[in-house]
Amino acid sequence: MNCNQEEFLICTIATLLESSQHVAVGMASPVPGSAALLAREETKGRIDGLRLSMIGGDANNPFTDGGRELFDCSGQGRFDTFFLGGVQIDGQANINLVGTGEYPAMERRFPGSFGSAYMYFVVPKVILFRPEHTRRVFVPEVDFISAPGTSEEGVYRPGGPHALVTELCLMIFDRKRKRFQLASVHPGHSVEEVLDNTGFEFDIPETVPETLGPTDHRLELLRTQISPKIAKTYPEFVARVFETAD
Amino acid sequence: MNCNQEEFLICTIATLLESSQHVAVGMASPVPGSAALLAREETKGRIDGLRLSMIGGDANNPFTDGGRELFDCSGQGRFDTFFLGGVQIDGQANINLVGTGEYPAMERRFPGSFGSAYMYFVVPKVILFRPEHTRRVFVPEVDFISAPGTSEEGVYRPGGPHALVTELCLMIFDRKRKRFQLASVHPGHSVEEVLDNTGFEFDIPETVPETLGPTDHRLELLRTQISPKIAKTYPEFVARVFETAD
Amino acid sequence: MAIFTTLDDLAQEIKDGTLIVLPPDYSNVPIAAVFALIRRRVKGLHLLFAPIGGIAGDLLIGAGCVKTLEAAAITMGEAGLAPRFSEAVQTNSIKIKDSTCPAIHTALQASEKGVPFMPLRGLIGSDVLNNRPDWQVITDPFDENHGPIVLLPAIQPDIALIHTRLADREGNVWIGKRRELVTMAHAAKTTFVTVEEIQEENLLEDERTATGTLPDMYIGAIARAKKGCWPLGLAGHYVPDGKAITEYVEAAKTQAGFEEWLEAHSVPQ
Amino acid sequence: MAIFTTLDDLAQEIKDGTLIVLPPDYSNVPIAAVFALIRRRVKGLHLLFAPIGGIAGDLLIGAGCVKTLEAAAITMGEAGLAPRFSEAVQTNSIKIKDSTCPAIHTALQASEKGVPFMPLRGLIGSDVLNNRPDWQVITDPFDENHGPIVLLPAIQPDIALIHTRLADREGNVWIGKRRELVTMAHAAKTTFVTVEEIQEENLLEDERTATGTLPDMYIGAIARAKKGCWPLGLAGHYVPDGKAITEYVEAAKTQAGFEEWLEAHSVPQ
Repeated sequence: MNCNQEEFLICTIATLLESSQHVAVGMASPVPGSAALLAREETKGRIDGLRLSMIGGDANNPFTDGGRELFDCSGQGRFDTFFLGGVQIDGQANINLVGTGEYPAMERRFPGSFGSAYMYFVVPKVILFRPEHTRRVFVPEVDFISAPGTSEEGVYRPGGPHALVTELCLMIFDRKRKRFQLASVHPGHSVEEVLDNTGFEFDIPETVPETLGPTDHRLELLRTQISPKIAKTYPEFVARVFETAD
Repeated sequence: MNCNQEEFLICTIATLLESSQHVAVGMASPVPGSAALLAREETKGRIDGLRLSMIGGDANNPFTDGGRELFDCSGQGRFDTFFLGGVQIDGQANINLVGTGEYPAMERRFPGSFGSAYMYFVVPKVILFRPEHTRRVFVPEVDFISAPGTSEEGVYRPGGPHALVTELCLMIFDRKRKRFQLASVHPGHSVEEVLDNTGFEFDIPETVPETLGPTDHRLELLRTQISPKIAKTYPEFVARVFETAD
Repeated sequence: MAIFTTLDDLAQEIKDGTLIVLPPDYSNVPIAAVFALIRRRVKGLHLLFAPIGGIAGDLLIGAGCVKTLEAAAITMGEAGLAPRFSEAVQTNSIKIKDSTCPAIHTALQASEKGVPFMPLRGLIGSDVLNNRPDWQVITDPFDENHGPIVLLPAIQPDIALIHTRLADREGNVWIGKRRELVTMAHAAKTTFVTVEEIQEENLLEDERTATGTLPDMYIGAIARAKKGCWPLGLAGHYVPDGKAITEYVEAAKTQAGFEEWLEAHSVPQ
Repeated sequence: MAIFTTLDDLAQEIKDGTLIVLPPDYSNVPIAAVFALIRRRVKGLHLLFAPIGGIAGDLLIGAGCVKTLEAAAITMGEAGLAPRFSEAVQTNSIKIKDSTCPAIHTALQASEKGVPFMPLRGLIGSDVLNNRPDWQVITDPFDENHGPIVLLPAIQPDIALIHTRLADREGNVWIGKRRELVTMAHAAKTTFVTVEEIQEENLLEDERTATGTLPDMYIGAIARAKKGCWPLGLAGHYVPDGKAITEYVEAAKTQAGFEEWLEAHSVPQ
């Protein structure tokens, strides 16, 4: 079955959630949200089935104690998986959500760090999701560290980066070596293309597999079961991405 | 008009509340609660009229954020007046709510310190209320300091003891001198009786007035307007104390 | 991820030595679950009240279930002193960690937030502080005058144990405006709940009920217990049984009287 | 002790230089009051978002009302970047205190509790921390390994400014499950509220509504403002006006376009 880029990325992320127990999804995250809903659907009925808490909208939002509850729960260790992005991301998995140029009067200012400076430290498995794979995004060194990828010994840090998903590839982060390793390249793209468009150094194993595309069953599940659920929180996203499902 | 001891004490405390803006009343405090309701009734309609927040029961209980809200409000400085008691009280206004004898395996164990170790520090005007006026209660030195009457310089302490009301007298506490001064003796009692029954030293001015008894108007207000209100929280107390009102 | 079970099976899941937090007497005290714990002869509990205890504490102490007790006070209210508690302290047969109401709220909030400690004003110069080697006094780094301030370590209970009127089939639990139950549940590793009723409709789906609902994320087990607070009351549902409480206080003045009272009341339901 | 007043009189009570806290875009943002503040030409505001801002911040910045801004982010969501905010930061015309969501929640909780600071995990090694000289790193006195931890000073806003659906004649305010509004109100010296409706029945007298009610103790002033969140939404009542927000973002790309848009929309009501 053919699928579009968003569907492919949703399924790629869903695969990364297979061992997750409780996934939290922040604001403005339709692709990670869809992936988590899909992974939950696939583990439904199992005792260790995936649990999902989404802020932003009322659907799948279990919080009743105000804006701090997501962060408090994270501090309590109730989630094992969260998603972050970045205006810039570097090879140490430092992320920048604030802007480019010299802080504070930056050349280009973006919204700000949101909860990253906390969530990146306390949620065990953080998946970085940034579709645009260019040297503008993947830089040698970020201009502003909203949240560092790694910490010195002695700093309380049960959490941190696990993987990076882009429009070209999947990378896995090695926390001990403080480096990304290319895990797979999406169909239609090459290791060379990834190298050309990445501004930081990363490890490349001898053989790099192609990222597995979604099975027909998974795509159908996504289009028929998941799209109406994600539409409760992101109607415009669903209208744009899942038009093929009509 | 004749009045019983509780009515007299309620009115004595109400007089102490005349400059209060916001009185908080804790659990199991029917006399202070009645006094605060009375003082509120007497300032009703005035812009600077007394405000009252009572925990224990739903009446006059404005709290909707759980057990910590009373203490949080106190920390924020929203109340200016609170009440405390004591199994023992000494001449430095240290109070003991825990027990007598050597801690922890005391000779006689009482419930515990409740919120005193905090409220005594942060609420500007704390009125100590302990009807039993004996050397068993008013001791040279308490066996356990649930909350100290005064603090060393440098300790954050906007609050502390203002007055002590007993079945015999009213004393005012001088925070600088760290001593009580006898302010008035209730009708039918004498300075000698107070001296005989107080285990700590305190100052006695040259002339000690008699505590003013309630006016007829105030007593009537208490029996007709206040008793039904206090009955919502303390029905047994009202049945016992205000039987004369029937 | 709440499991629906029976009262006695719920009690079986509370192991010896567990750190349990219980609510204050005016609010949702799970006495039926306390009876079930006594029936299963639980031992060595670390019992924390948030922040004041009453008959629940006295029962567990009298039945020999408690090793350590932390509370701002244990009181039977109008009925007088708590007899089994007083005797246990006087004879040094339990370890008592005397606290003060806001210190317990604060230590639970620290656990709720996942921080190792929180500061609290007051306390300095009290024997409450002097007998708590686990509390620390530091120089307030934000105070120009370098004054002292107390830091309280977080308390993370293993289990928050509460009774409420209502749960739904998803495991969401109605707590109304008794929000100390929210703090307790957030602070604890998991929360066990006894309820009067279980309804089909999801409590989170109506904003009026969602506001007073503890989501199932925090809930480990739910069991039905009709009149589960007796002899205490459940606000808006039934009032405390003052006569039974007074009789208890009278009977429990001796250990023999306590055990007689217990045998008459702690029957399986 | 709430005073009932008009929208413009309420805005008059907010003095130049006030530290105001506003709620996040998804919840009860008092845009009608923001327009009233702009009409009265308020200056030098210290604007805090709890924790993320949107059009409310962009409007006040564009109108020259803001001296200092503290937020975890300013975003127009799907509509793109906040144009007046971005330009003001890029030209250094406002002072920006970049923060992160839980740090703002925590600093407000510290004020709510009346403590000078609260600790928070994370942050260490970030440029958020490196640019906040008001935050302190200490050695965690409870950590056996002597690791570092950040202490955040309390933030006490002068005024929390919110919009809600409903208040009652006593000055109690319905907030439902938007409990960040509770933290804001508790943390601030006083709270100013605009409402869609005022009802006669006391919200505290029914437990179902009491649970989601902010008591009048915290409220300083209440004014009616129909559709007071427009062009944002009020959950359960009206949805955001996406078209108007998109038009705003387009217009406000230049200061002239912003002023034109403002003149067309910031009319007295």
